[in-house]
This record gives sequence, structure tokens and C-alpha cells, in this order.
Amino acid sequence: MELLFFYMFSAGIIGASLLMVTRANVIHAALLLVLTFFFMSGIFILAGAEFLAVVQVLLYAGGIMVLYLFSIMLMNVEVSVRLRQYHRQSFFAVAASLILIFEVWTVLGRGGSYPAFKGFSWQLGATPGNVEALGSVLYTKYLFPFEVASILLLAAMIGAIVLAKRTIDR
Amino acid sequence: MENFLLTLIAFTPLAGAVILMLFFKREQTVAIKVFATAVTVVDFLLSIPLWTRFDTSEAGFQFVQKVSWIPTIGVSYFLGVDGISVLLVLLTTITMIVATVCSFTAIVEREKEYYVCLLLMATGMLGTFMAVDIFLFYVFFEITLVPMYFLIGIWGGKRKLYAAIKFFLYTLFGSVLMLLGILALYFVNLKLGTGTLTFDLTELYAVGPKIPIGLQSWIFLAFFVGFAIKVPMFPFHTWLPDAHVEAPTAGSVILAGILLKMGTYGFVRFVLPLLPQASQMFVPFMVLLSIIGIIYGALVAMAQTDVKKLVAYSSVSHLGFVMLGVFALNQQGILGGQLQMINHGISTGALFLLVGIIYERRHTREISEFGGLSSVMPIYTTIFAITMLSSIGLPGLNGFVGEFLILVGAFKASYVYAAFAVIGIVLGAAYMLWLFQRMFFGTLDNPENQKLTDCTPREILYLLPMVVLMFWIGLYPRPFLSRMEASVGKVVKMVNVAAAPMNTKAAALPAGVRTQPKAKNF
Amino acid sequence: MVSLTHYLALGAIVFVIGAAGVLMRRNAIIILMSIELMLNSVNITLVGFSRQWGDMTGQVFAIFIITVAAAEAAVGLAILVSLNRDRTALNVDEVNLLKW
Amino acid sequence: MIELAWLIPLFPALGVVINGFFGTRYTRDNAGHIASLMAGLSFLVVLGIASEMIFGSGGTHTIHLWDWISAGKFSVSIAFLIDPLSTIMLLVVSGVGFLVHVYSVGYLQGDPGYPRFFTYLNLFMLSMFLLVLGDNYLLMFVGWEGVGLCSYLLIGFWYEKKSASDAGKKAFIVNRIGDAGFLLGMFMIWILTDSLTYSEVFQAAPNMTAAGATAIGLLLFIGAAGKSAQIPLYVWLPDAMEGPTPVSALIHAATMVTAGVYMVARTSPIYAMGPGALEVIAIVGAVTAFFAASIGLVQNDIKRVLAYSTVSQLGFMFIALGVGAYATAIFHLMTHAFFKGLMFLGSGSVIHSLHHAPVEQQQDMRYMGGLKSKLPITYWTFVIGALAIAGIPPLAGFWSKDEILANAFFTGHYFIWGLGTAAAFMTAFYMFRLIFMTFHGEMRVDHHAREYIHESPYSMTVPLIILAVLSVVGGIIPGFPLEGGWIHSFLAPSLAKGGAGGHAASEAVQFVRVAVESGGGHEGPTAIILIILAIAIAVGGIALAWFMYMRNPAVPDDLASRFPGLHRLLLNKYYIDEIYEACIIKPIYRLMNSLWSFDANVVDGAVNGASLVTLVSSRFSGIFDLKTVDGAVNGIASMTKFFSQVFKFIQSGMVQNYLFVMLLGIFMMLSAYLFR
Repeated sequence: MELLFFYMFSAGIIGASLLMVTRANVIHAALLLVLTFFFMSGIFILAGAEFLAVVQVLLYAGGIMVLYLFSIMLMNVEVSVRLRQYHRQSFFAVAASLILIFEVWTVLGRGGSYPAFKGFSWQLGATPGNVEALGSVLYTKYLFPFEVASILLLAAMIGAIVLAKRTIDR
Repeated sequence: MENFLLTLIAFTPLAGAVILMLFFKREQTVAIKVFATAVTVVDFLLSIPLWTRFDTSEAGFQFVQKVSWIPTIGVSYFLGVDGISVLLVLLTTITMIVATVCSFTAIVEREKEYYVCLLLMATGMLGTFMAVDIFLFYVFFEITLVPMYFLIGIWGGKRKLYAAIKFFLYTLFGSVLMLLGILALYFVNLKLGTGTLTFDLTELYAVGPKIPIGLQSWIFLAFFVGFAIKVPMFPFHTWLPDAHVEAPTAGSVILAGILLKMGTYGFVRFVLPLLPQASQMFVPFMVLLSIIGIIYGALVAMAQTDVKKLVAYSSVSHLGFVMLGVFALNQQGILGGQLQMINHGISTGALFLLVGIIYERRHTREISEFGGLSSVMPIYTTIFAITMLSSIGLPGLNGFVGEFLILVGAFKASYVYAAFAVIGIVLGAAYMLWLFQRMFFGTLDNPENQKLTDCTPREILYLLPMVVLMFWIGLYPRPFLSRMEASVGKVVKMVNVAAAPMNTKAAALPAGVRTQPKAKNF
Repeated sequence: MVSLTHYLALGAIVFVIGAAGVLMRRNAIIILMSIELMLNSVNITLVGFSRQWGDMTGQVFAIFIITVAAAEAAVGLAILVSLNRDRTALNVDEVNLLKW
Repeated sequence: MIELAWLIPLFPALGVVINGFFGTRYTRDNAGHIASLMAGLSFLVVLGIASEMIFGSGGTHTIHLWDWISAGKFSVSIAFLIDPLSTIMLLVVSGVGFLVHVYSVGYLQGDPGYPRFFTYLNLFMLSMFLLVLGDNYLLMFVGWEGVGLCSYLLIGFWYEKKSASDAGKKAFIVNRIGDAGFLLGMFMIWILTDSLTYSEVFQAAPNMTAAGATAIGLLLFIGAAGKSAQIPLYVWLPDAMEGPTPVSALIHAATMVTAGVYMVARTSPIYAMGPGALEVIAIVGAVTAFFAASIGLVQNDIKRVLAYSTVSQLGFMFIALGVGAYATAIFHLMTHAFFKGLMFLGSGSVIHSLHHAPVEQQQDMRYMGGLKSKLPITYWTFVIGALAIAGIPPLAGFWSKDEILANAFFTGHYFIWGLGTAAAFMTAFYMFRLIFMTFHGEMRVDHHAREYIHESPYSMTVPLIILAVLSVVGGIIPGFPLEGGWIHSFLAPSLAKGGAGGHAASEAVQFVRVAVESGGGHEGPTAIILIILAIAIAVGGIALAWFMYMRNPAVPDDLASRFPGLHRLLLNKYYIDEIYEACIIKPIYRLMNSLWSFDANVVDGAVNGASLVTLVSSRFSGIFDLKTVDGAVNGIASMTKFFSQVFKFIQSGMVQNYLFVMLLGIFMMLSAYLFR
């Protein structure tokens, strides 16, 4: 049962992302990316990371993609659609990706002795579940990186504003 | 037991040099000179307890100070003085005073750097004689090279650069080979000896005889080259005349008085006790070299036209005697060699001072320039005569006591050695008298010689201690000999140890220590 | 039972697709999106591992990656916007001031 | 009194210190008086000790001062030994020494180096006392070298004269060669007997091997030959005449040269064990006696004649030692000191009186003659000396020299006896030749110098008279009954018992003793013949000299013309000096210079060569470096430039290219991981 869902979601992800990469129209690509994110949150729920799934949807789909769409709006994208979409070296790129896939496949095929599967103690959706565990770990062991991440975001915001600001010459 | 006396003696000159560098301006020449002399005098006063409180019955090291310096490779700051080195330390402090005082008028430019170099020299030399840790010995051995290079290089004569570089490279080449020897010992000690990595001489003494003869002779050769260049022995002596001729007066006094002794001291302190079997094996070779040194040095000295070169070659001859005494490997020989080191320091030091005095007046060292000086400079002539007689070993003066003991030792080793060495005495008398005659007798024809002034009180002041020492050692050498007796006895016992273990594995295996076959690679 | 290999395989495939996207496309925005994709592929593997060992660290890092991705996207787009202002076609090829 | 023996060397030492330090400034002109005073005081102490020794108990006393050197088993101390032998030597040394001091006060009046001379003279007395008093070989060696040094200083006293300083240098070096032998002998002694003190050495002497004893004997004899001017090493004595005459008198006649004889006498117990050495000594002594006497025949310089006569008389002493008659040797040493010292001082006063003549004529007999009337005292004392040395019976020379020849004859050394007698004949001849040429005949002195000739002052003539008296008396009193005189009994305890020449000598001496017991002295039939023969030879010598130089002075010249070769040979001292010069000194110079050039360009050359090699290799490596290494570097540079052109296209500026390369990197790593 779980396997089925897993295969379903992963097929979704792969299909959407393949399409996203190949679409000439930027808006279609953006929407396809949002679709990928939805399938991904599915995978996360399967893996028992509910909080992450929700964050994926909220932040990625909601936040970042909205940002993309806005910026697409600001830039007159139509001009680039007519141009040659693919890069001269795209053939090499595809070839390299295929080789890489094949290589990863053999590595995983070879497998290896993973330690025994432990999985999580709590049930899906139970009250002392994923979120509580995540919260406790996040605010004790990883408190410092958490603060750094917030500062990083602040820096990114300021950076974005400075870059994108139109120079108002008095 | 903590005894800071030796460190105090060794590093007072260094402290003086640093103070000189920092707090004295270049123009205050008089203050510089007074301060430098004060430092050397203080150093000498510090070293007097070495003489008074020295326990003559004790053969081992006294006034020991041991602090671990680099524990990882087993290096310790280990100072100690025994019979062999106590007199050399005293000789160094006295010579330093004399050298400082005698260069007041000789050095006129860059006095500050000069006296700094001089004081650095003092620390280097004192350290070398006091170091019991071989690593520390090597460090001090190298330190002495640098200031002497500057002394010759900056304040020297015409060909000073050539001489300075030649001196530096030659001695450095030797000491590098010596370093090889030290390291070989260091690692052998790891395998055969105490199994711990240490440079401490007292521990290495135990491992010495156990080294197989094959390796021992290689180490001997390494040490031999290092010290033979310093002594200097026959084939390696050509740096000495150049270094002496070009060095300023104080420079050559220290060079002849102390630096040459490091070579012979090295043999007695390191080579003989540490490599007994190899020393026994190499005795004929070493004695041959020293006899050649004696006769060759004397003959070449006769052919010199430059006074300083003549005295330099005479040092080659005298030190040939010392080496003959050392390699007679018996109590009389080594004791004689040891005492002759002190005597040579005094008499040749005095000779160089005298040559310096005449050089300051006439600015030439060509013997043909002088003649009939005795009527113009009577005091100078008498002091020169006494020094000359002491250096050719006239009984009643210090040279004779040392030389006689050496010859007794050499004769006891084998009468052939002594027979040849005695020729050295005759030749010694010949070239010294010839020099004395050409300089002092004869008519006073050269006009410049007429207006020469006799010794000034200052010059007499720094010559007096030397003359007093000459008579004291000559007439009553008891206190000197008794101080050296015990330690030399220990060295003699160590050298005449049984035959070396053969090079085979079985023999090299002292009980219980598992060793691979003696591969040559380490 | 979904084993760890599945997650890893999925992550790898998504990563490669993203990389291919970055390499092939000339349109700067598409490249940025492909980068987002690559970052998400990393999230998948992290979650896979976190699931395997039952240790929350994987997920914590996933979150951090998301924050970084957000920051990166913001700055990336800001650059694009400022670039676009003085040049119309937003092709990566033309943007070669770095060329030696 | 004997305990005060250490005073003897102390006085001269005091003299040296006073004259040495204060000589030039304070005791300028009375330095001579101080020195003589010191010599006199020590002479008094010696007289005290001698009287105690001779009339008192005798025996041997040692006075220990302090330990000198001690190294392991080897230990030597400063100690004095008083025994009959050293007493006799002390008497001779201090007696003659004191007289010479008094004499030289007058002789050196007005010489600029006046105080310096007396410092050296006192230093000489000090070293001589040390030599004689020392109770061990090392202390004797100290005196030995000290005496050598003083002879160097005194011979080269007038150092302006190059010949004087050369002679001094020559004396010291030849002595030094002898000392080298002495040193080796001493080491041998120490090795065999583990001590250097006489008493211990002579106790251990009997168990010495013959070979060992002979070796020691020969080595010590080399030292003695050096000091007492025997054949190989005598060349320095004639040249030593450069020094002032009192020096020649004291050092080169009476004291120093006899040191060798004293040393051999002192080590008689060892020589007794090594007969071979004695044979050598006897032969060398005889040859030296004959050889030196022959040279003396033709010399014209008054002091050179006396010098060669000293060498030949020393030869006689060594004959006595060689044949084992140690006491006789010491006896001859004593008598010789008296009459030779007398003659030297006499010649000194002759030269002193001629100091107005041109310098080279002052000592040359050809420019003298007829001084008999002018210098009466000198003349008569000189004649007594000559008679004594010739060996005319009542005088000293006869007793000691005849005893030597008798001993030589009776111990079977006929050849030596023959040489000795010939030498005695020649001695008589050249002594009286000297007298006739200087004092008799017509005056050949330089004209304007003639009126200045006058008798020397009293301070010079009084010592002459004393010595003349001693020459007369000194022979009879100690040695009246030949071979049995007082001196033999006195010296017997400190000398080995005869024993020379091994078995032969001892029987002969026994035979003589028997002869003595049978009828007093040498009354044995052969002994009487010997005595008569000796007297005849002496008188014959004198007569021949009288005949050749008084009756018809032409004879010596035509003799010289008839044997020109022989005459020239003798005149030039058998060219010995020239031979030494050629075969020893010249090669040393050549060797010296060749070694110096060897050292300069070979050894130093090797070092400079090494620097040359480094120089050349540095230049070569410079070029090498420039061409190849630098070339390589430039090559690399150009290569990189080339490749950079090639790879330039990678820096396309397109971000994808870089990412693509990164992808390749990942791929490489993965494949590496896979196919590890």
C-alpha cells in the first residue's frame, strides 16, 4: 500500500519536473514546478515528516513560486520565448545526465549494508508526533544554526531589495 | 640538583652583549669599552668558584644543571663541568678579559658591534665547554662560528673576506659531518642502548662500547673530520694561517687560545669515551697524522716571512703534540695533552698579543721589516723571550710540563712515536729562535724601528697574567694536574675497554634486546 | 515496504533532471527553477535518511535547506530583475562579463 | 750545614732577580759586584757543605723541597742530592764560577749590556747548580736546558754581531738535538724502572737487561755528546768563542761542557750494566780527542785553539768514562776546569790588552808575539797552565791524564791508548805553539796599539794567580798515588764499582790494584814504563814546538807549503762545518721551502682547488641553469600560454559550461568510487 503511494508520487514528481525543464513557456514551467512540490509533500508525509510536508507546500509552493511568478510578471518574458531555448552544449548535458543516472543506478544497485531500519515511534498524526519531536530538536541541539538561518534570510532580503531597487536620481 | 652557576657564567656575556646593543649609542666608545671589560671581569669572578670549590676526587660532572628542553626528541639543557673542561672554562674567561682589553686601541671603527661579537663569542665558547648534552654542544659549537666570521670578515686584514668565508665553510663542513655522527649515535642508542631517544652524554657513554666496530668506525670518521678540521690536523689545517693572518689581534688570540681547543676537547670528551674500540683501532692513523702535523707544521713555520703565519703554523705543530698525547691513550699522555691545551692557549695567546702590539706600531708583520728591536724595546723583548721559551718548552715554564708528559705518554704507547715527536721539539726550537734572532738581534738599521716605543702600562697589564700563569704552571703545576687527574682517569678507563663486539648479529646482541641484522640504512 | 534505496533513487533522478535543466536551458528563470528542483531532491534524500534512522536531524536540515533555497531564490530573482532592466533578452549566454 | 743546600741555587736566583728587574735603572754599574757577591755566598755555602762532606760523615743526603709533577704513576719532585760526586762538582762549579764573576767585573767594564751580562751569568750559575744538585733526571734536565739557554744568551751577548747571534742559535739547536736524545733516554729509564729519582733507578738498575741498559746509555750519551761537544755534535763549541771570554772560560771550559761527563758518571750503575755503550763512549772519546787536537795544530785564533783543546780534553774524559774509570774522569774534569779556565782567562787578558788593535787582529796569534815583557803575570800563569795541560809531572794535568791513559792501557784498549797518547803529544805541541807565538818572538802587534798594551787590572790577574796555584796543587793532593789517591776513595761510594768493558776491565783494574798493593801507586813494571813514556811525549811535544817556532820560524811555513792539502784541510777544520751546512742545514732549508710551497699550492691548492672547482662548477651550472632549467621554465611558460589559448574557449562566460564541468567532476568522483 505504502509502496504504491510512493511510486505514484515519485512518478508524478519525475514527470512534472521533466516537463518543467523542457517547457519553452516560463509560466508553464513555474506551474509545473508547483505541481512537483505538491507531489513532494506527499512523499514527505509517507516518510513521516508531516511538518516538512506542510512547510513544503506553504513555503515552496506558496512563497517561492509566488515570488517567481511576480518576477516573471515584472520581466517581459515573451521576447525570450521566441529565442532558441536550448543551449549549444545541451546535447552534452543530456548525455552527461544520462551517464550520471546510470552511474547512480549502479551505485544504488550495488546496495550496501545499511543499519537496520528504525522508523519513528509515533503514529502518523499522533499528538506527541513529528512536530513535537522536530520542535524539541530544533530549539535545543540546533538552536544556533536556526538563528544563523534567520540572519541569512534577513541578509537575503536586504540584498534582494538593494539589487532590485530602481535608482531614483534626484 | 639545581646549580645556576654554570648558566650564569655562560650567559653573562650574552646578557652583556644584549645590554650593549640596546642601551649604548655608537658614539659612546669609551663607555662601551669599559662596560665590555666589566662584563668579562664579572664573568671571570663568577668562574672563580669553579676553581676553588672544585672537588678534585670527583671524576664525574660537577655543578650540574639539567632542565629538559625539547623532551620529544630527548634534548635537555644539561650543563656540567668536570676535570677536563673546568680549566678550559677558566682559560676562556681569562682570555676574554685579555682579548677585550687588548682591542681598545686596535679596533677604531664600529666598536659597538665588535664588542657585541666578542661577548657572543664568549657565550658560545663557554657553552661548548660546559654542554654535556651533545645536541646542546652542537648548538654552542655552531654559535661560536658566526661571531668569529664577523670578527675576521669585518675587522680583518686585506684578504679578510676570503679568510672569513674559508674559515666558516671549512668548519661548518666539519661540524655538519659531526652532526651525522651525533645522529648516528642518537639512533644507535635507541636500538642498542637505553632504548630511549636521548642526547644526554652520560647515558650515551654506556652505549658507546656496545656499538659494533664497523659502525663505530664510521661514526669515528664523522667525528674525526669534524674535530680534525677544528684542531686543525694535518690535511685540514690550511684555513688556520689565513684566518690568523687576517683576524684582528683579539680575534686570533681567541681563535688560537680557545677555538682550536674545541677540536682536541671534542676528541677527549666525545670520541675517546664514546667510541673506545674505534679509537683504539685508529690510533696508528691518528698518531701518524699528528706526527706529520708536528714536523710538517714546524718545517713550514720555518719558511714563513709573516710573523702571524709563523705562529699559526707553530700552533699546528703544538696541537699535533696535543693530539699525540690524546691518542697515546694512557694517563700520562692524555693528562699531558690536556695540560698542553691550557699551555698552548696561554703561550700562543700571549704570542699573538705581542704580534698585535708590534703590528699596531708598525702596521706590518713582515719579519724582514724588524731587526734589533731589543735595544729599543727591552721590556717587550723580555716578555717575548719568556713567551717564546714557554712555547718551545723550556723546563721551568709551562710548555715543558705538558710536552714532557705527552712525550712520556707517547713513549709508553710506543717509543717510535716519541722518537719522531722529539724531532718536533728540536725543530720548534729552531724556528722560534730564528724568528727571535731576526726580530730582536742584529743591528737597528730600519729607521722606523728606531722610533718604536716600548710597551705601554696597559699592554703590560694584559700580558702580565699570561706570564704569571706561565711561571706558575711551570714551577708548580700540582693544582692544575690534580684537578684533571680524576676525570682523565675515567676517560682512560673508558677508552681501554675490551675489544669491540664483532659486526655479526650474534655478537651485537646484548642479552634480551632483539635487533634486526645490522642494516646500514639507519 | 519502501526502503531507503527508493528514496535515494528518487532524489538522484530529480537531482539529475534539475542539473540537466540548468545545463540545457538558456533562460535564466528556468535555470533558477531547476536549481530549486535540485535543492528539493536533496530534501528527499535527507528525509529518506531521517526516516531510515528515526532521527529528526534529517528533517531539521531539510528545513534549513528550504530557508536557504528561499534566500537564494530571492537574491537570484533580484539579480535577474536588475539585469533585465537594461537588457531585454534574459539569456545566460549574453551575460558573459566574466569572460577573460 | 747540608740542610742549607737549597741556599746554593737561591743566591744566584736572587742575583738574577735583582739585576734582571733593577739592572738597567738602579744597579747599573755595580751589577757586577752584586752578581759576584751572590756567586761568592753560594761558594761559601758549598765550602761549608764540602768540608762537612770531606772531613765529616760524608754519605748521601737528599733535601726535599716540593712535589713538582705527578700524573698517575709518574711523579717527580724538586729535591737536592748531596753526595761525594755532587760535592766535587759543586766545588768546581762554584769555585771557578766565583773566580770568573770577579774576573768579568774587570773584563766587561764599560760594556752597555753590563747588567744584562751578569743577570745571564747568575742565571747560568743557578741552572748549573740545579743540574748538579738535582736528585732526579728531570731536575737535571731542567738544569741541562737552563744551561743551554744561558749559553745561547751569553754567546749571543753582543747581539749586534750577526755571527754572535748565529753562533748562539747554533749552540742552542745542537744542544737541543742532544737534549732530544737525553729525553728519550729518560723515558726509557722511566719505562724500565718506573721512576726518575737516582736512588730508585740505581736500585732497579741491576735487573735491567743488557740491551735496555745499552740503549739508555747510548741515548743519554747523545745528550752528553750534544752538551760536552763530542764528535757529531761538537761544531757549536768553536763558534761559541764569539761570546765574551769569561763566558768561554766559565761555560765552555769549566762547567757546562763537563755536564755531559757528570751525567755519564752519575748514571754509571746503568752503564755498568750496558758495556756496549761504554765501548762506544770510549771510542768516540778517543776519536774526538785525536781529531780535535789535530785541528788545534793549525788554528790561528787564540780562543779557537783553546776551544779545540777543550774538545780534545773532553775526549780524554770520555775515554776515562768509556774504560770505566769514572773517578779518574771526574778527577780530570776538575783539573781541566782549573788549567783550562786559567788559560781562557789568560787569553782574555791578552785580548783585553789588545783592544786597541783592529778587531779581527785582537784574537789572531799572527798579529801577536813578544807580549812576555808587557804581560808578565798573564805570561807566567799561562805557562803554568800549558805545562799542566801538557802533563808535566808535578802539575795537575799529569796526574789525571796519565791515569786515564794508564787505565785505557790496562783495560786492554790499546788502540784507544794509542790515540790518546798521540792526542797528548799534539796537545803539548799546540799549547806551546800558542805560547811561543803570542808571548815570545818579535812583536807583530799593530803599531799604534802597542803603547796601549799593559798588564790587566788586579781584579783580572788575581783569579789568574789563584787558578795557577790550583793547577799546580789540584793534581797532587787529590790524586798522588796513581789510581789510589784520595779522590778515588772519596768518590767511590757514589760511583759504580769499575766494571767497565765488562770482564776485561775489571781484571785489569784488579791487576792495577794488585800492583798498587805490591808497591805503592802504579809501581807495576808496565806502569812505570807508561809514566816515563807519557812524560817523554809531553817534553817531546814542547821541544818540537820550541824547535819549530823559536829556533827557525820558517819551518812551519815550509811545512805548510810541503803538505798544502793537509794544512788547508786542518785549517778549515776538515770542512766539518761546511759538510754539516751542506748535508743537514741546506736540505732542511730546501725541505722547508718545498714543504711551504707544497703547503701553499698543494694543500692550500687543494682547498683553493676545491673553491676553483666550485667556481667552475658554479659558472657551468650558471650556464646550465640559464640554458636548460631556465629554458625549461620558459618552455613551461610558453606551454602554458599555448594551452591557455587552447582552453580559453572553456572560459566562455556561460555559467552552464562551468556547471557542466562541475557535473563532470561529480561523475569522475563517483566513477573513481565505483571502480576503486
